[in-house]
Parts: sequence; structure tokens; C-alpha cells
Amino acid sequence: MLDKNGIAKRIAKEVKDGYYVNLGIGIPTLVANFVRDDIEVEFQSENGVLGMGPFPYQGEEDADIINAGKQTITTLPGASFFDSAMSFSMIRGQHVDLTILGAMEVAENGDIANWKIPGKMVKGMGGAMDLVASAENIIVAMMHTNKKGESKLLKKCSLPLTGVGCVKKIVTNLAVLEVTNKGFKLLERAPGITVEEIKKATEGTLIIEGEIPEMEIA
Amino acid sequence: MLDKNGIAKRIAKEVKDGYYVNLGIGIPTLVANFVRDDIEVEFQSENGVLGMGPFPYQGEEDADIINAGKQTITTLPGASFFDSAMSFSMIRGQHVDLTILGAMEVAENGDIANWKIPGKMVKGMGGAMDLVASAENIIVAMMHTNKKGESKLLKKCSLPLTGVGCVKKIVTNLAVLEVTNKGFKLLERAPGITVEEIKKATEGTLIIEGEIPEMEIA
Amino acid sequence: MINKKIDTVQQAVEGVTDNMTLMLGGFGLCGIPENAIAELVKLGVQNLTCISNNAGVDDFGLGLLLQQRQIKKMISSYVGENDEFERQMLSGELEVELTPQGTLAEKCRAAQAGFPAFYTPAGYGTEVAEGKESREFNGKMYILEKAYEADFAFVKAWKGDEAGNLIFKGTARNFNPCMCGAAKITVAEVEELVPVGELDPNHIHIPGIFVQRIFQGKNYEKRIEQRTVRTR
Amino acid sequence: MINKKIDTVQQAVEGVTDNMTLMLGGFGLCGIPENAIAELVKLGVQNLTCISNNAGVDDFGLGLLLQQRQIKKMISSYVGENDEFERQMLSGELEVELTPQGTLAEKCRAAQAGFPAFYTPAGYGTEVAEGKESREFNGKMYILEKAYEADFAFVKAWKGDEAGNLIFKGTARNFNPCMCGAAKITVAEVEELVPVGELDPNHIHIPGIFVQRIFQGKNYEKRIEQRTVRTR
Repeated sequence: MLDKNGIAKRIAKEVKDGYYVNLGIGIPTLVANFVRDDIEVEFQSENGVLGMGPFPYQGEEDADIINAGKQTITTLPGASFFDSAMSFSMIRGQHVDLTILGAMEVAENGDIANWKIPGKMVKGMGGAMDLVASAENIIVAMMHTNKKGESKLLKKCSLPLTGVGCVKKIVTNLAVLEVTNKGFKLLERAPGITVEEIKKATEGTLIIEGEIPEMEIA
Repeated sequence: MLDKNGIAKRIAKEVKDGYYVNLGIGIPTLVANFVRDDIEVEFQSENGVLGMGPFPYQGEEDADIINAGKQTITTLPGASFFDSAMSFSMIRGQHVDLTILGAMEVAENGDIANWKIPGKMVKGMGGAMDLVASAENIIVAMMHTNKKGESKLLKKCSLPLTGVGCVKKIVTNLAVLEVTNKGFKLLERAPGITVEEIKKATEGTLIIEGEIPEMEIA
Repeated sequence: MINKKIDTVQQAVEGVTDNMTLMLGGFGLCGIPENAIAELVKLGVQNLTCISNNAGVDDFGLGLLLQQRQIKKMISSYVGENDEFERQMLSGELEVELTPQGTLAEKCRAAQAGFPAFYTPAGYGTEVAEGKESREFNGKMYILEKAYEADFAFVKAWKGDEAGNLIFKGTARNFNPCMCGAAKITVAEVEELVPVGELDPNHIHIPGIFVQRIFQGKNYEKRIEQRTVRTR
Repeated sequence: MINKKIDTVQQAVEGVTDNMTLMLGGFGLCGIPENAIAELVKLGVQNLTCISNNAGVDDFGLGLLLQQRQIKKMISSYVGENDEFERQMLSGELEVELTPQGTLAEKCRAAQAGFPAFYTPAGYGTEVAEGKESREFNGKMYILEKAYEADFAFVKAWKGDEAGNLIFKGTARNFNPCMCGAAKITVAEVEELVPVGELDPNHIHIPGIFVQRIFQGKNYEKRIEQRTVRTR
């Protein structure tokens, strides 16, 4: 079974040379730490920066330079700042190549819910609705089950949707899955996890074809 | 009867302190020369400059700094450059206070035609359609009649329209007129011009109420 | 040059009255109009509708107006860092309209640019689309979103001149440029107000035509919400 | 940093084929992609649809492509300075779609920003509105205009870096920023290509994400269309 860093490590393998990438809050943020350093990738943050670098050294924080998680950041050579309208021009106009975000639920048709638990948690969708409605290439990073042990990969989302039919790939602590028009297609198992265990943890239709290889996350 | 400079001079009196003004090609361009110098006015050109100044001195022309008439210009302190989308944000968003443009025909309901003579002249509308569709305050600067002596103030435009019901005021070589919902209301006569002469040169409904004063263009 | 300079923060909020709709720039606590917010608290205006991407934190930013119960309705994309906000919302004291972030930015920009409405894919098939027109273009579904209407926009820039020209710094730019000229009156506060002619006309982010009042702000706290650092 | 630099103007036009739709920046002869246009003439591609505010003059700018009869259709707002253009248009050799200037800019920007369509007041009640949806918002009439679809956008900037970031100068900015990222492939030519890190991130007008290729242009003529001067 993978921990959060393991999930991030596996997703980092989906990041290709020349990609502009938007990382959501949580596990997705960790992905930046594991991207191969022999490829060129630029990170976009929807609050208005392209070319994000690592966190600043202590004492070098600038209140005017943050990411969408409101964390102080630095920029790399070639970075640029822009306003929110232009930021979402990049996103809505499909100039961002890959979007990685967390989810509370994903349905087998690619629907995603990650912004609201009615009556309980109403923080808002932030940029997530624009991201999922626009991106061609969306990977969800999440735990396979919730804290109660219930599957987060469902036939149908129970929570208010963030977007419809948009998720293409899911990387969880148990597996890598592709969203197909027949359901979740199992691509890879996490190290030490059996197909049986994945089946049990998946409420939505699971498609298993042939031998399922174990992930390589070295 | 006024010449072109006279028309420009009279229109300059409509320019108030604090106005952002867009001047069309032709007579409107001349208006800038006659604006009182004790008021603050900024000229916008739709190709992307606010705060236009006079023509450059010989030898100081910059190919990268022109107005919408493609003339080399200068800028004044406080000027700014911007792209075409933002330029029309200013226009469409009604941030420009006054638009002055030429016309081939104006109808008594405020329709204007100034961009096309079918089969003859098809230069295009440039920014005129955006300007007339958006501006709250449009003054037309033109000769009262065309080269054949026919009235350009009509019951109905015969040429393809640039905009509908948008002209508020007209300054010609003969008169100042306001577009009302009953027709052209005569406000002022040009020096030496009689109401009779204006009547003759106006095909559209002309409203004459009381004494019509002569223009002051000193 | 048309002079937009005002001398005091009191003049900045002049004309703001109860029940008005205000736009406020900023993302989190970054690039917020600190001076104007503080003065709105002092002014004590009530029943405000505030359009702002976030709602501040409990004791800073829009949180200050929330504490005083001056806000009737918030229009935001994310409101997750504010306990008082959550309390007022769950208790029904505060009305909240959650809007996708890109849609929020463009609804401001549409108001600035004179577009009454536009089609966007964000929110199609979700709660956000309820009561809105949906429409297909080129095989994809979009919803119709309308421009905001606001009385005042309060924005914060880095540098500005007396003609109202603005330059922003870093990610403190965010929603501020989109809100300029998107309300009946736009008030800009700047960290540095320079004489006209000092700003390079090529570097101006927002031309003064979109700004009605500009003033030099004071005592910027520029609080950091999440101080993240690495060790050397 | 994702490197967008190409070394030759031949690479700039690589992939342009007959019947394609091209966007070309510039207003009059100001800020036009001179190098790319010259190379398109050499390439000899035919039946092009060109989206450009103007059509150049007889012997410069897009006039060069018109002379060679490489353009099937022009989409412009104003085409008044070109005799060959007028001849081809009146004789029916050249198809012309005249579009209000602000609409033209926004149709590019809509393509850049992923908006399929927007409502604008420009052209309502005129020939331009024919065949288009009209609609009332807040008592005013608007028409629905759609985003352009283009294969290539050729733009000209003042400075750029290898990451594709662009800075424009003066009114040579015009349509160029709106066209970046509005076509499948955006090619930028610059007067000065600087190493990455030299441009201030606050001053960049167009981030490199909107640009696929960038090259250092040569021998800019920057012809002046109307040389107007005053005497000392």
C-alpha cells in the first residue's frame, strides 16, 4: 500500500517533458518533489504564477509571492505573473497540459466530487470547477477509501459534483486506474496489494483484463 | 458656414474637464487642436494608447507608436499602452466619455452609416461599430450635405448601418443638432447661416423651437 | 493627465452606503486593499454584498467586516480559512454564493469590458449550473454566466501614479486588475504613489481610465497565511 | 523552463500548408510579423484564410501575400490602404469578412481563453448581425459572436526569452497578445531574444505557455504608413 508520498511518486511518472502542470492542494502538491530532473516542466498556480519554484529559504518569504494554497513560494528563471482572468485563460483555453487534483469521490463515468459535503463542509470549489471542466488530461490523486473504509471509486457520486465525465486517470494508495466508458479499468497494483483487495475497495465497476502488473515507483 | 476646422472648434467646446475622448479619423482628429488648455482631457486611440500627445518632431518618429489613423504620434506623461482587447474593454465598457466620429449619413432616429458604399467603397468599419454600439455620448462631425449637395441628415439611412439609434449630437458646417425621439432638434446655426438654409439642407425631420442662436466658436 | 489622487482613506470610501455591492481584490490575504477594508469597518456600513475570491481570516482581511456583521452576502470561490465565516454561514446569518474561480474572474472582467454575458464550461452539470442556461458549442457543454454589477471596487496595487495607472507585484496581482472598472467607482490603494511620468507606459497593467480614485496606503501588514520555507 | 526557441524562420512556418487559417498580429504595418510573412511568401502556400486587423499595403505586410494570390479569404476590420486588395475583392477573387475591430480582438481572445462565444453590442442592427443570434440583456441588444479557430498565429513582440515569454512595445502591441494561444500553434518573432531570467516576471505581457515557437527576427523594416510630424 502506498502512502501519500508514494501516490505522488507514481503520479510524477505521468509528468512528461515540456508539460505545463497545475497541482491541486494536498497530495498533488507533493508531486513536484518527485518529477525527474532531466525533463523540463513548468508549474502553474491559478492565483497567477507560471514557473513556480521551491519554498523560499527562511527569511526570504515574500507575502506577495504565494501559490493557490496560500503558501509562500519562489519562482524560477522564466517565470511570469499574471491576473486571475489570464490565469484561467490558460486553464480554460487548455494550455495547461496536466491537472492533478484530489477528490472525495470519483464515479465510473469520470464524474468527480471534491468541493462540498452538504451541511458539513462548504469551503468552496476554488478553481477546481474550471480545471475539471477544461483540462484534457486530469489525474486524481486520492486514497482508495475514506476514513470509514468506504470506497471513493463509485458507480455514481453521492456528493455534489465538481465536474461531469472529466477524470481520465486515478492513482490511489492501492492502484492506478483508467476511466473508460465501461468503468474503472485496473492498470496497476500498488506494491503488495492484490487484485482481490482492490476489488473489495472499489464500489464502481472494475475492469480487470489479463495480468495486472505491480506499479514501478522507484 | 464653417470649414472643417470650424466644425472641430465647435465640437471642442463639448469636451469637458476629466473626459477620456476617442477621436475618429478626419475632422474629429482636428478637435484635439482646439480643446481648452485649462482642462484635463486624455485621448484614447483604439489601436492601444491612452494619453496621446501631438505629432513627433521631425526625426523623432517611432514606427511603434502610432494612432488609429496609422499616423506617428507621441505620448504625454501618464500615458499607457495596451492590447486591442483591453482597448475595446475601455470602449465597450463605457469608460471612454466621449466619442467623436465622422459619418456619411445620420438618420433622425440616431442611426449612423459611415463604413460602406455597396459596390464602391468597402474599407471596413474598423472600430466604429464597437464605438457607436457602446458609447453613451457620441457626436458626429460631418458636412451637412454630400458632394452632390444632398442632405446627409436623413429620415432613414440609405447606406448600410454602422449602428442603430446611437448618435446624440451632430455638428456640421451649418448647424448643431440634437437627435431627439421626434427628429433632429436644431440647437445652433453656423455663423451667417439662416434657419431656412438649414431646413433646405436637412431631409430628415427638423425641429425648430423658438429663436435659434448662432454658434459661439471663439 | 486626469488627476485621480485623493489624500485620505476617508475619501476612498466616500459614497459607500448600506446595501451596496462591493468588489474587493486579493487572493487569500495576498494583494488585499487593507486600508480600504479597515476604513469600511470604521464606517460601519451594513448589509454589504462582497464579491471577493476569499473571505479573509478571522482577524484580518474581510474577516474584519464579517466580525462586525457588516456583510449580508459573500460571493466567493473559496472560503475555507475562516471560522466566523463558517459559523455565520451555517447559522444562516450570512448568505453565500460560491462561484468557480475562473468564472468569478471573468464575471468581473466582463463588467469591466462591457460584456453582459459569456459561455463557460466551468460548473456545467453541477449545482453551479442550476437555473442557468446550458448550451452546446462544438460538441461541448457550456453555461451562460453574467457580468457582475457592483457599486464600488476596492483594489490594491504595488505602484500607481496620479493618473490612476497601476502596476501590480507578484501574485498580489490576482483579481485586482479584473475588478478595475468593473464597478461604478474603482478605488485603488497603492504602496507607492509616484508622480505622473515615472511609470513606463509599456509596464502599466491597468490604465488610469479604469480607476476613479487612487491613494497612498499606509502601514501595510501584508500578513502571510501559510509561511512555508525550506532549510538551507 | 520549457524551451521554445527555434533557430530559423523556416522552422517558424513549418507545418503551414494550403487551406489553413492563420492569425497575424499587427495594426496597419505596426507590430506585424515581418519575418514570418516574408517566409510564407517564399513557402508559396495557397488558399490561406488570414485573420488580421488590416491587409497591409500593396508592397508590404500582408500585401505581399495578396500580390502572390496566396490568400483566399481575409477576415479584417479595415482594409482601406491596399489597391491590390480592393481589386481582388471587387473582382470576386478574394473573399472578405469584415468584422468590428473590438469583436475581432475578442474573438481571438475568446479562442485563447477557451470561451466558445460571447455577447457584444457591436454590430447589432447592421449587416454584421445577419445570421447571428441577437439577444437582450438589461434592456440593451447584443449579438452572439464565436471564437475563431485558427491553425497558426504569427505574432511579433519586442523582447522575448527562450521560455516564450513576450514583452511588446508601444502600439506595436495591438492584436499580438490576443492572438497568442488563440491558434493551434503560436509562433512569435522578436526583435531581441534574451536569455531566460532577464525579463522581469512582473513585466511579461504574454507568458510562454501561450507560445509554441519563438525566434529572433532579422532586418526589421518597421515601415511607417503615415509619417506625421510637427516642426520645432
